[in-house]
Amino acid sequence: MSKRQANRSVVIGTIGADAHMIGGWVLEKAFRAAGFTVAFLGAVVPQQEFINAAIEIDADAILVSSMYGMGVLDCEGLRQKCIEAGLDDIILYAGGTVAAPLEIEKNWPEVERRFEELGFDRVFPNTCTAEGAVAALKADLGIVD
Amino acid sequence: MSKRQANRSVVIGTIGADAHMIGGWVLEKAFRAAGFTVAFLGAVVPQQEFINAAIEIDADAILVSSMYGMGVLDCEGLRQKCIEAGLDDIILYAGGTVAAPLEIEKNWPEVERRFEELGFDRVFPNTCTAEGAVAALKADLGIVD
Amino acid sequence: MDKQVKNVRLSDDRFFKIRREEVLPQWETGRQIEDLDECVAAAKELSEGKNYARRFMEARDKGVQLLTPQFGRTLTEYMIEGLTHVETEGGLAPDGMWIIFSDSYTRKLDFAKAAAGIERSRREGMSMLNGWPIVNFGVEEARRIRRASQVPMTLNSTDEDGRLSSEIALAAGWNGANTRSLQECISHCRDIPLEEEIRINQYESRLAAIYTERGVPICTHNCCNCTGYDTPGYRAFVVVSQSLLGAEQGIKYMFLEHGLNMSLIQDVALIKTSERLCREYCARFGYGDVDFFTGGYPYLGAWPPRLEEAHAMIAWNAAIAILAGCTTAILKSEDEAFATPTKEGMAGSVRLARHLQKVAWGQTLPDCEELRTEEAMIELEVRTLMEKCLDAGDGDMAVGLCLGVEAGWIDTMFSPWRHNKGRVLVMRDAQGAVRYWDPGDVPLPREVKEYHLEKLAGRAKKEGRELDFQMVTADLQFASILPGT
Amino acid sequence: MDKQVKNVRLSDDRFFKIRREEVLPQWETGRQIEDLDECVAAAKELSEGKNYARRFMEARDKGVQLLTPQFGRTLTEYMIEGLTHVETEGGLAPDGMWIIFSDSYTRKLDFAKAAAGIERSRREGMSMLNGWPIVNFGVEEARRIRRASQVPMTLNSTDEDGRLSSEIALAAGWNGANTRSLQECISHCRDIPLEEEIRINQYESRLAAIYTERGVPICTHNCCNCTGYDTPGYRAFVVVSQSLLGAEQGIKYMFLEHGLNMSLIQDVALIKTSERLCREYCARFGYGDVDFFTGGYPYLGAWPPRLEEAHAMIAWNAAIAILAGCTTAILKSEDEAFATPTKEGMAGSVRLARHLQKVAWGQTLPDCEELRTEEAMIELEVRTLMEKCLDAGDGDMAVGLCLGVEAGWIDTMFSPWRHNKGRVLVMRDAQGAVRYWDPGDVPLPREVKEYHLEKLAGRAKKEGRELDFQMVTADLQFASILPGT
Ligand code: B12
Ligand code: B12
Repeated sequence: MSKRQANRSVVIGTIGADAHMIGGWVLEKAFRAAGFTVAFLGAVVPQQEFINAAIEIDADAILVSSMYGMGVLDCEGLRQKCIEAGLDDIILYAGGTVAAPLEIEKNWPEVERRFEELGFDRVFPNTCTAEGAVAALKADLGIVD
Repeated sequence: MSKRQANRSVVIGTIGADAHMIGGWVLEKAFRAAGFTVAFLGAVVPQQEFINAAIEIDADAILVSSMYGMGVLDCEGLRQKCIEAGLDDIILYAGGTVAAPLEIEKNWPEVERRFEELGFDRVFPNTCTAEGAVAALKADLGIVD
Repeated sequence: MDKQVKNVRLSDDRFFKIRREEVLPQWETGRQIEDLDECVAAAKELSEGKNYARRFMEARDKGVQLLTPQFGRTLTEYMIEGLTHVETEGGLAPDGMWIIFSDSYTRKLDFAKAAAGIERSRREGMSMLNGWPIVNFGVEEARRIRRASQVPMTLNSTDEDGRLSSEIALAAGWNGANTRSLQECISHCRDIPLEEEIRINQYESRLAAIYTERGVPICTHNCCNCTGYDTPGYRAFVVVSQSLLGAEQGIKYMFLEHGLNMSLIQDVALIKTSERLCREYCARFGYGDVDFFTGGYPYLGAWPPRLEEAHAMIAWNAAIAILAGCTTAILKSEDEAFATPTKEGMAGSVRLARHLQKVAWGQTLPDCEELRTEEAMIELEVRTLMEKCLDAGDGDMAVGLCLGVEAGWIDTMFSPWRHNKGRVLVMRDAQGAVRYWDPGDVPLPREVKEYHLEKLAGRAKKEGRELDFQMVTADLQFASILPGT
Repeated sequence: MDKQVKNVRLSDDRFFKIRREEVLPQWETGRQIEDLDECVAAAKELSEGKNYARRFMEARDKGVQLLTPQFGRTLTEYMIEGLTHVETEGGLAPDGMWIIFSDSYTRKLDFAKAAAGIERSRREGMSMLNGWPIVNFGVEEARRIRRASQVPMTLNSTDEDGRLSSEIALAAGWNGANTRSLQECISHCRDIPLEEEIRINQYESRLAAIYTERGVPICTHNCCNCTGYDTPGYRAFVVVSQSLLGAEQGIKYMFLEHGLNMSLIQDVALIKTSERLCREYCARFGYGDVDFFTGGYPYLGAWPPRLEEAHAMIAWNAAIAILAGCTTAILKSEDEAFATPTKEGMAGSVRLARHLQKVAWGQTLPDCEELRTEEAMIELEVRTLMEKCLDAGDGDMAVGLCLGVEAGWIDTMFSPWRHNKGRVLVMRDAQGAVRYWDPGDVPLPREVKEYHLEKLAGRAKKEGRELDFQMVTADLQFASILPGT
C-alpha cells in the first residue's frame, strides 16, 4: 500500500474537542515498544497539529483517536489538508468510538464506508487492541521483523 | 357460561408430581376472602383427588395449578374424568408455568389452544394475581357482589 | 423412641442387598450397572480431570470462585447441545461445573410417564419434560453426556428417592450425589415418613462413600432450599443435621448448598454459620475428616418476568455468593419466571456472573457487628434444635430429627409435606431479613425470638402500620411483580 | 502567591457585569435570558414539584434511594421521546431524576460546529452530536423539554466554561449546575490555567446561589470523575476542595458525585469520607448551612461490549451506591462501550437498578475495621492536601489549589490537561482497590504511602510476579475485555 520507504514513525492523538486520551496513551506505549518513533499529541488536538507533527517527524502514518462520538464530523477534511501539506501518501487510521449514534456504531460496514469516503485507510472499533493496531500498521507498511 | 346455580365453591391444588404449593396457598386465601368455600388440596395431587373433592363440596370450579412445566401432560384426561364423574359443567381453570419449553410458554395463544383442546375453560400465566383469578371466576359464574 | 431408623452406617451386606433387590430393579436400565467395579472404573476414567470434589479443592486452593449453571432438557441431543453452548459461548469452562436436572417424573420414579414424555418430546420437537430423564436413558447415554462436557457434573434429581438416578450418574462419571433427608421431604414430598426418607438416603450417601473409598471422590450436595421461604436458622439446622447423617455413611466431601433469601448480611451469616457448625458437629461425632465447600443457591421465590429485572436478581444473588466467599455461585437464568432454562439464558447468566466476579475482585463482606449478631442468632437457633434432637434421640440424630418433626418443634412454612406442621409464620423485616413472626412450636431461645420480633417491629414502624397477614402474602411476590403492574 | 483569583464571593456588580459582557454574548440565544427576574420566575413555575434539591431532601427523609439515568441526543424531538420512554417504560418516575448531556462542541463553546451538527443530524435522521446542544436551541426549547419530563433535571455540560449552558438550563427550570474547577481541568481541558477555570466557575456557582436566594433551590454537582482512574484520596480531595469554592459563592445544596472505581469497600469509604470532610471543612470556614447529597457515578473506565457483561457492571456499580447509602445511583447503560446511550438502553438500566434496590431492601455496608482503615487512609491524604493548600494559599483554597497543581503536589494520571504533571502511577491491588504505585510529588503521609505499597505487594505476591508497567496498562482494560478474546 505505502509507496514510500517506511520510517517507523507515527503521530498519535485524539482529534477535535475530544478529551479522551487513555486509548492514545496505550497506543503510544505499544508503538514505542514496537520500535516506532511516536509523536504523541494527547487529546483535544486540532487537525493542523496532526499535520505539523507528521511533517516534523516525517511520519508514515497518522493515528487519529476519536472516542466521544463525533469522529465522523471531526475527521472531515483531514485527508485534503494532508495533501495540501504534501503528505500525499501518508497513511490515515481512525479508531475508537467514532460515531455517536448506535445505529452507525453497530453497523460497522457503514462506519468503514464513511471513513473510506473521508480518505482514511482504515478505521478500528474500540475492541481493537494496541497490539492489533501495531500489527495492522506494520502490515500496511510492509514491515516484517 | 355456567349453566348451574353458582355455589361459591372451588377446589384448588397442584396437579401431578408437582410439589409447588405457594401459588395455590395464595389462591386459597384470596378465594376464602372473597367468600368462597375452598377445598385446598396442597401439592402433588392426582386427578382423581380433584374430582373427589369437587363432588364433596359440590364445587363450581376446579383450579388446577401446575408450576413445574408438565401441566400440558398432567392435565390430559381431567375433563373426561369430570364428565365420567357427572361433573359435566364444572369449570376447569389451569394456571402457573404450565409448559416446560420456553417456546410454548412465550407463545401464549399456543398455550391457550392446547388447554382449550384439553377441555379447560381458561388458562392463566403466572403473572396472574390471585385477585385476578377471583375476578375471572366470579365473572364466569355470573357472580356480581 | 421406637424409630426403626438409626444414624448408623449401612453394612456392605445390607447395602448390596438393597442395591440388588430394591434399587436396580426400579427400572430396566438398572441392569446396565450391576457390576459396581466396572462402574467405578468407568467413572474414574470418565471424570479424570473433571472430578467434582477435586475441582472444588483446587479452586479453593487457588482462590478462584467457580460458577455452577443448571440445565436439563428431555433429549440427550438437547443436553449435549446445551452444555456445549454454555461451556463455550457462555465461557463456563474451565472455572465451572454443572448441575444437571432430571425431570420430575423421574424424581417420583414414574419412569413410564418419563418414557411418554420422551416420546412426546420427539414428536413435538421440543423438550416436554422439565429435565433429563436419566433413568430412562441409562448409563451409556449419561456417559455420552459426560464425555461431551469439559467440566465436572452433578445431578439434581432431588425428591424422595434418587438412588437409581444417582447410581447411574455416578457410574457415568458425574461425581455428585445428595445428602438429603429433611430437605427433600420439605421441598418435594407429600406422604413419605421421614424415617423412610432417611433410610433411602442412607443408601445414596453410602453409595457416594463407596465410590470415594474406591478412588473416585464424590462430593454430595447437602442442601437447604427447603420451601424457598425458610428462616436462616431453619436452613442452617437442616444442613447441619444432614451433615451428621451423611458423614456417618462415610461421605468425605460435602457441598453445602444454601438457598439464599437475598438478604445480604443474613445470607452471609447463614453460609458462614452453617459451615462452621457442620465442621463442629461432625468433629464432635468423630467425623473429623469431612471437607466442606459452600455455594449460594439463587433465591427460591417468585422471579420477575423480564430480562433486566431477572439480570438484577442474577447479579444480586451472585454478589451475595461472592461476598460470602462461597466456593461456587449457582446460577438461575433470565428464563426463571417462565420455563426451564434455555441454553442461551444460562450462557447469559454465566457471562453476567463471571463479569461480576471479575469486577468484584474477590472482595468479601468483612467481619462486623451486624454480621456477628446474625451469626449468633442463627447459631443459637441451630444449637438449640440440634441439642434437642440429640437429646430426644439419645444421641442419635436420625431419631431426633424424626421426633422433632413429629412433635412440630422442627417446623417451617409452605411445605407440601403433610408431616410438617406448618405452624410457623415467617415474614421479612425492614431490611429484608427473614424472621419468625410466629415461631409456632419451634423452641426458639427467648433471645432469638425477641430479636426476630424486634426486627419485625422495625418494619411495622417503617411502614407505619401493624404487621398483618397481607404482608406475609405480599412478601411472597415482592421480587416478581414488575413496577406499574 | 501572585494569583489573581481568590476564594471570595463575587459581588453582584461584578456578577452582572460578567453576565452582560462575557456570558450572554457568547451566542445569540443569550439574549433570550437577559431578564434574570423573568428567568427565575419561569424556573420556579416550571420546576414546581420537580425541584432537584427538594427532591433530594424528600428522598433522604423518606429513606428512598433515587435513580439518575443520563441522556443526550441532538434534536429536541429525540430528547422528549427519550425522556418519556425512560420515565414510563423504564419506570423512572417518580423516584428518579435526569442528568442531561450537552454535546462536546457546546461544552467547548464551539456553537458553530454544534449548529452544523444539528443540521447534519436533521439531514441524516440520526443524532450526530453526543448530546443536546442547549445553547444553540436556547431557553424555550429547554423549557419544552422541562415540561415534557415528570422528574427533576440537571445539565451535564462539563468542560471549561459551562456558564451560558447553565444560565439557559436554570432559566428553563432545570435545577442543577456545577461546582467545578480542578475536576473540569483534569477531565476535559487542555490549556486553560486553573486560575481562569476557577474564575469562570465562581460565576456559575454564584448564579446557582442567586437562583437559590430567589426561591428556586439549585443543587450543584461537585464531582470527582476526573480521569476515571484516580485514587480515592485524590477524588475526595477534589470534592472537598471544590466544596469550599462553591460554598463561598453561596451554594446551599451540593450533590457529591463520586466516580466509582468498582472497589466496594474503597468506594464506600470514598463516599463516606468525602461527605464527612465536606461538612467539616465547610463548617470550619463558616459555611455551616450547606446540605450535601451523595451519588455514585458508574465506573469511568473501559466498559465491556456485550449485554450481560454490561449488565453486570450496571448492577455492581448500583450495588456499591446502594451499599454506600447514596441519595441516588447514577446510571450508565448497556450501550456504554459503543456510543451515546439509547433510550432503550437507559430504560433497561433503570429497570435493572430499580429491581436491585428492591431486592437489596436498603441494606448498607455495615461499619467495620476494613472500612475504617480505608476511610482513615483517604482522610489522611485529603487532610494533608487540604492543609497544604490552605497553608500555601494563606488560608485561601483557590490560591492553594493553583499553587499545588503548579508545584505538582496535586497530581493524577492520564489527564489531557497540560498543567497536570502526571507523575503519579496508579495501579490496582489484589482486591481491586486503586493504589499509588508511585505517588510522584504528592505529599502522601508516610503511613498512607506504606499502606498503598503494602497492598500492592499483596498483589505481586498473589500473582507471583513483580509489579510492572504492564499491570498498569492491563488494569485500564480489565473490565472491558471479554473472556476468550
Ligand atoms: C474513560 C472515559 C472518559 C474519561 C476520559 C479520561 C481520559 N483522560 O481519557 C472522562 C471521564 C474524562 C470522559 C469524558 C467524556 N466522555 Co467518555 N468515556 C470513557 C470510557 C468509559 C472509557 C474510554 C477509555 O479510556 N477506554 C480505555 C482505553 C484504553 O480504550 P480506548 O480508548 O477504547 O482505546 C483503545 C482502542 O479503542 C484503540 N484505539 C483508540 N483510538 C484508536 C485510534 C486508532 C487509529 C487505532 C488503530 C486504535 C485506537 O486502542 C486502544 C487500546 O486498546 C468510554 C466508554 C467505554 N469505551 O467504555 C466513554 C465514552 C468514550 N465517553 C463518552 C462521552 C460522550 C464523554 C463525555 C462527552 C461525557 C459524557 N457525555 O459522557 C466526556 C467527553 C468530553 C470531551 N470533551 O471529550 C462516550 C462517547 C459516545 C460516542 N462515541 O458516541 C463514551 C463511548 C461513553 C458513552 N457510551 O456514552 N470519558
Ligand atoms: C418456589 C419455587 C420452588 C419451591 C417450591 C416451594 C413450594 N412449597 O411451593 C421448590 C424449591 C421446592 C421448587 C422445586 C422445584 N422447582 Co420450582 N420454582 C419455584 C419458583 C422460584 C417460584 C414459584 C412460586 O412459589 N411463586 C410464588 C407464587 C405465589 O406464585 P405462583 O406459584 O406463580 O402462583 C401465582 C400465579 O401463578 C397464579 N396461579 C398459580 N396457579 C394457578 C392456577 C390457577 C387456576 C389460577 C387461576 C392461577 C394460578 O396464582 C398465584 C398467585 O399470584 C418458580 C420460578 C418462578 N416462578 O419464579 C420455580 C419453578 C416453578 N420451578 C421449576 C422446577 C423445574 C422445579 C423443580 C423440578 C426443580 C428444578 N429443576 O428447578 C422442583 C420441582 C419438584 C416437583 N416435584 O415439583 C420450574 C418449572 C419449569 C417449567 N415450568 O418449565 C420453575 C418455573 C423455575 C424454572 N424456570 O426452572 N421450586
